[in-house]
Amino acid sequence: MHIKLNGDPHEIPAPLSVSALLQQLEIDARRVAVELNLAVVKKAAYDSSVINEGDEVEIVNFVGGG
Amino acid sequence: MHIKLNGDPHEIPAPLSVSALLQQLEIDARRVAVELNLAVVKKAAYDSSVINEGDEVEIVNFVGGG
Amino acid sequence: MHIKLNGDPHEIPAPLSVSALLQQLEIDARRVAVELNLAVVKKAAYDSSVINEGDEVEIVNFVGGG
Amino acid sequence: MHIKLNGDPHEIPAPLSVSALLQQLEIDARRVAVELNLAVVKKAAYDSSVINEGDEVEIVNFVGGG
Amino acid sequence: MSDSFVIAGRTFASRLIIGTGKYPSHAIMKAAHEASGADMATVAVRRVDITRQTESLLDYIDTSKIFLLPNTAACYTADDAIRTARLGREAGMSNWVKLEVIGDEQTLFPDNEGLLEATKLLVKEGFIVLPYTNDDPVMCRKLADAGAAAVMPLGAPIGSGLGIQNPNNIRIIREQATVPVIVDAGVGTASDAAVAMELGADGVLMNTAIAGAKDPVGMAKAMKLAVEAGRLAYLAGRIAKKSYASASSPLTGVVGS
Amino acid sequence: MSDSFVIAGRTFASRLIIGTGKYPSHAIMKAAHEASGADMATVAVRRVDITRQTESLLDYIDTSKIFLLPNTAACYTADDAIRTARLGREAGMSNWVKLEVIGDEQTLFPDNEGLLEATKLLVKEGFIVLPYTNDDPVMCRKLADAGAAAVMPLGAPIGSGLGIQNPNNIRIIREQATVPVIVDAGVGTASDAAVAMELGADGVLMNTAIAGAKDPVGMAKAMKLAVEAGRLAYLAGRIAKKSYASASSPLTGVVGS
Amino acid sequence: MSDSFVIAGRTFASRLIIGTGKYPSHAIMKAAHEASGADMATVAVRRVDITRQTESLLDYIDTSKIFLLPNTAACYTADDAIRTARLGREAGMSNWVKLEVIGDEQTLFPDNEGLLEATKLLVKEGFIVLPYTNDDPVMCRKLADAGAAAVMPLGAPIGSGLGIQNPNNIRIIREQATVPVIVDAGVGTASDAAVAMELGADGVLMNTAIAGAKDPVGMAKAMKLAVEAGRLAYLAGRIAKKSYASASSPLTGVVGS
Amino acid sequence: MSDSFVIAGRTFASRLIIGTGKYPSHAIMKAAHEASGADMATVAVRRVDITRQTESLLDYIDTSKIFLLPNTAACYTADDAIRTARLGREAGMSNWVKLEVIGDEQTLFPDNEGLLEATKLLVKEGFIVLPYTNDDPVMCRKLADAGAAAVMPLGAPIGSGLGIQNPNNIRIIREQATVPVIVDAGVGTASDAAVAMELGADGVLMNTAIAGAKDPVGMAKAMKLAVEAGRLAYLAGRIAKKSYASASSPLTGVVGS
Repeated sequence: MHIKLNGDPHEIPAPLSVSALLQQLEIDARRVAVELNLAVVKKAAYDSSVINEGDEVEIVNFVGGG
Repeated sequence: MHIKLNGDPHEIPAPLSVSALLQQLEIDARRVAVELNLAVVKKAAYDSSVINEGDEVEIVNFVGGG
Repeated sequence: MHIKLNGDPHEIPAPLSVSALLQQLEIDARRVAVELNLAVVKKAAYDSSVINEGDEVEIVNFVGGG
Repeated sequence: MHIKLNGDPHEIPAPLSVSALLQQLEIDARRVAVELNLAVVKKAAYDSSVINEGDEVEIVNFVGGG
Repeated sequence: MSDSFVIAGRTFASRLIIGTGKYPSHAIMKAAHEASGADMATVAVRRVDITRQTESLLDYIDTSKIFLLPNTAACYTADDAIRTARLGREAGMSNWVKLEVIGDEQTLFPDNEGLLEATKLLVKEGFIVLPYTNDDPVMCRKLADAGAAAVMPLGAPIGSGLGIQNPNNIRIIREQATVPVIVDAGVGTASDAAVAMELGADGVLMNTAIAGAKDPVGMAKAMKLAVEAGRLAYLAGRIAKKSYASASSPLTGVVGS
Repeated sequence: MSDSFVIAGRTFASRLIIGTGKYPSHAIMKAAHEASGADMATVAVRRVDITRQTESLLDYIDTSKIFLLPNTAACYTADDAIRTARLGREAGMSNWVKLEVIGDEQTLFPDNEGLLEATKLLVKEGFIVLPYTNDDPVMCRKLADAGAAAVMPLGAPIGSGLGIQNPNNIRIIREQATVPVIVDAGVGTASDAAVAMELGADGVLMNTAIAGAKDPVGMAKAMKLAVEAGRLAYLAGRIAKKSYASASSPLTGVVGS
Repeated sequence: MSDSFVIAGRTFASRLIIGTGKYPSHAIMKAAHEASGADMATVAVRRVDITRQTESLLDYIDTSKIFLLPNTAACYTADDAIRTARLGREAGMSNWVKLEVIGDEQTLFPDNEGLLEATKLLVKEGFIVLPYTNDDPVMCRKLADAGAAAVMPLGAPIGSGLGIQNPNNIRIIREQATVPVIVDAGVGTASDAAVAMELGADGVLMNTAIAGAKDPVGMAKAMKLAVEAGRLAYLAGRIAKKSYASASSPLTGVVGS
Repeated sequence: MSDSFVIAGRTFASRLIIGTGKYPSHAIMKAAHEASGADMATVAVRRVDITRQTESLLDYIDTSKIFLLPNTAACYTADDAIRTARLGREAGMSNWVKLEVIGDEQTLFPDNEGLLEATKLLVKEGFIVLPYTNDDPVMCRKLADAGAAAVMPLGAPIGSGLGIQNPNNIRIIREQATVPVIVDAGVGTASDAAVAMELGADGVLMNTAIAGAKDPVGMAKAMKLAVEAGRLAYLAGRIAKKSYASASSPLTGVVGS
């Protein structure tokens, strides 16, 4: 199943929740923010938000800046 | 007949053209611009443009500026 | 007996030591410096240094400065 | 015969006048100034001023400067 | 090398643009204008005084030599500026305008929002728009994109005489701009005008620096020369700055050395 | 108003004094000199190269128009400067000298002790002495008291092109001086020369700023105009600086108001 | 006298706001942060690198002491800035944002049009918006009117280290502003930060000046002291500038006089 | 890193040297001294007023903490300065002197000729001489060669508050000097003191900037911090200046890019 992750094509076996994706990617959910199809996903909704074919996902965190 | 001339109340006996008003005021038509009810009056239309009761007239010219 | 004290004429009854002059003027010897006829008088020499007719005496101290 | 010319050793066959030296060096006398043993030689004295063994001669002119 | 100054296809002989306000007298203004060598002058558009005949400013400007540039000074909204621009065009029989939309009474700095809006509309109406703005390369680019025939960043507040407060910005505006850059406002004395030109400005517009000088005619002449000097220096390519000295006379061949 | 520039009784047409060093070629120097309008130029005194005939600098200077001012550049003692001055007088058939006694190789700043000593002696010998010094009002006064015909404070290190580093000092030197004040060294571009003149300087002396420019002839012309502009501005009386704006167009009579 | 620094009801102990970018290492950043005494730091919002685990910036910031201010750096449209601000809020669990809408790659100057638009929208969404803008009093007023919690005019281009290019503008912005004024960008060394505060700025934000110094920790300490020094000097009321000297020691009572 | 400030073998805790003149009151002076953290203070030597007992300045200076540096202010000849220095030594029981030989009443600039002469003689007499001079690297070198324990170039006229007028000269003096360099006079506010230290000065001496401030105690504290900040910045190594921006946040990884 094709999705777009941080601007690049990404494969996932089947629809899965944001939580599952983060787990798969070994990303600590507490330190990132997730956008699904241009809408921010609240942390509380990580389990219930499902990523489907063709979805666009952005996962960001804080980096050094001025 | 009441009109508003350059922001102040002004009396004219009867409706009259822009040309006539300028003549009355002894203003050289070549060196001014006239606005009748917010619309610029072209010099060519001074004779045909008639000022009526309640009209707002602005007569401007060039002064020193930077 | 005339002397010059800090640029002004000054009267003293008779020749006297620097110590005596300071005492007379109620000036704390520890906080001033004294010049007798253009030569600095060391504190140790206040008793032995005698001021005579026509001598020029300067008594200075520290004041605010930059 | 050894002389010092502009700081460097220089050979001349025999005592000669400043005029002769300049001529020998093909230098236009009008555009230079000459110093013989630290004293400026006036142009009028070029013929009469003789350079002898061990003399120090400086010949200068104008160059670009600020 | 020909070094012509062209705005909207019109060539000007002088890179100095002058004002017509605040002179001790019309006669002194006329003399100062002549001394300045300028061939473009700004004028304001104001209501005629109908209570008494006053002598006309235009009696003292040789419009065969000096091109009039009506301004929209003292307009605080795009609408007032547009309205004034239209009247100026009718009065002046020319479609050029020095567009001012003022945003603050104390600094007379522009309201760039209103300025950009008015620029777009007046360009549509066929005006040649020269907007007075601040020294912001981004806003200057937007004004040029909106069709401004030139951009006129300020060097310092109008009439302040402080000189070019931010040379780096003027330099960058010139490097980036696709239209002529005219430094407008802030010049106090001749060297300020020269600095503006050395930064690459295509022209300088000033009023108070000349009109308010003790001797306006003398200062007008000074500004003429300063603008030319600054332009020539810009084209000639100045020496680099060094932190230490560099001898101008030879170090060798000194007597007795 | 006549505004003549007089040093030691000699009147000069131009307040710009130029150098003759570091030009790309003698031909370019000659053209730059003409463009500058200057009628006084500095020259250095150096040993003739006896190994080969070199074309003479003087072939490229019209001494009927340009007065030569020999300098004592690269002299680090009063004695060397005096000796060089005497040779310069003999070579130039003139008793004027730009007196330099250098105190430091890195800055080429003057050794004022040696300078004052040399000034006194050369004045006694009948020289017209123009000493190059730093921007110190006290030293300038001492040099004038010693008989200097003018004082030449530096604006910045020779050849640095940094411009007038301490305008306040130059202004004060001019206010206090009893002889002409010529800003010597430090000018980098036209506006620097204008600034010097606006501070009240009677003249400006420069070499590298012109000779080292990409286009020396263009820069020479720029400097000519800048010096004139600065002088005129000084005489015309500039406007005062304000921290805020002051409108140049009327605030009343705006349409719709 | 208490002199607290409050933005949107939140009190900060330090008027120095620091960045987290461009440090030689996270460890040096942490040490510099401690030396700076700052209790607010900007951070950027960027995509996680999913190809490899990198250590988190947050491991090196004690968020119990330092309040995080997410920025929208590198956003060139209001939309991108808004989107980034929303993600930053979610990641940071805070509704503060240093709002940047960049208008030019070379200067990184703001696009004030987009900035104002984004400010209005984010304020509606409940954000505490601190917009990075240029030194324009008019734009600063509009941003405050739009609900910005503070305005952050630039002193010079980001990372340029040029110092406050237009002190007069910063002073006027402070005089007119109804919200805190934070000078953001342009500081190169300690005295620049002191100057900003002496002009009345309520705070200074800097990143490169500290992170790019040879010794970031030493410079952080210097900046801490400079900001405090500048603030104290502003409150203490400096002496007026004089063109001449004014003796600090008595003129009378000198011996031998 | 230890960064001690040593003059003639004596170590001072603070690089700020303060004055004792022109304070609103002795009590305010005492409080300002404490706030400044300085451990050296200048005092003037003047005739005792024999007509009435005045409270002594020394009652307000804790000489166990603050080292007294008698000056020779208002002396216009080497002789007067020498005579005053000898009296100061006797009154203060110390052989240190801030040597002033003034050359001009309007600027209070030094008479370097007399200053050098007095320095040589007082050094022979065993004085620790700290001469107040102008910002001339050559004169500073001569004073050091004559045995001065430090050189004290002025930043601007005494009491003028103009700040460092010629930073390039101060920088060069520091680069060349073999003794401590103390910028004396001209500081107006905290950033001026920081600038002096950033140029490499070993210390700063000021009187009017603190004594004449609206709140001398607050300004004393500001100066303490500014001198420390400037010193730290000098040691930390500032970033280079750039003409354009340099992003402090990453340019990649922006969402939606």
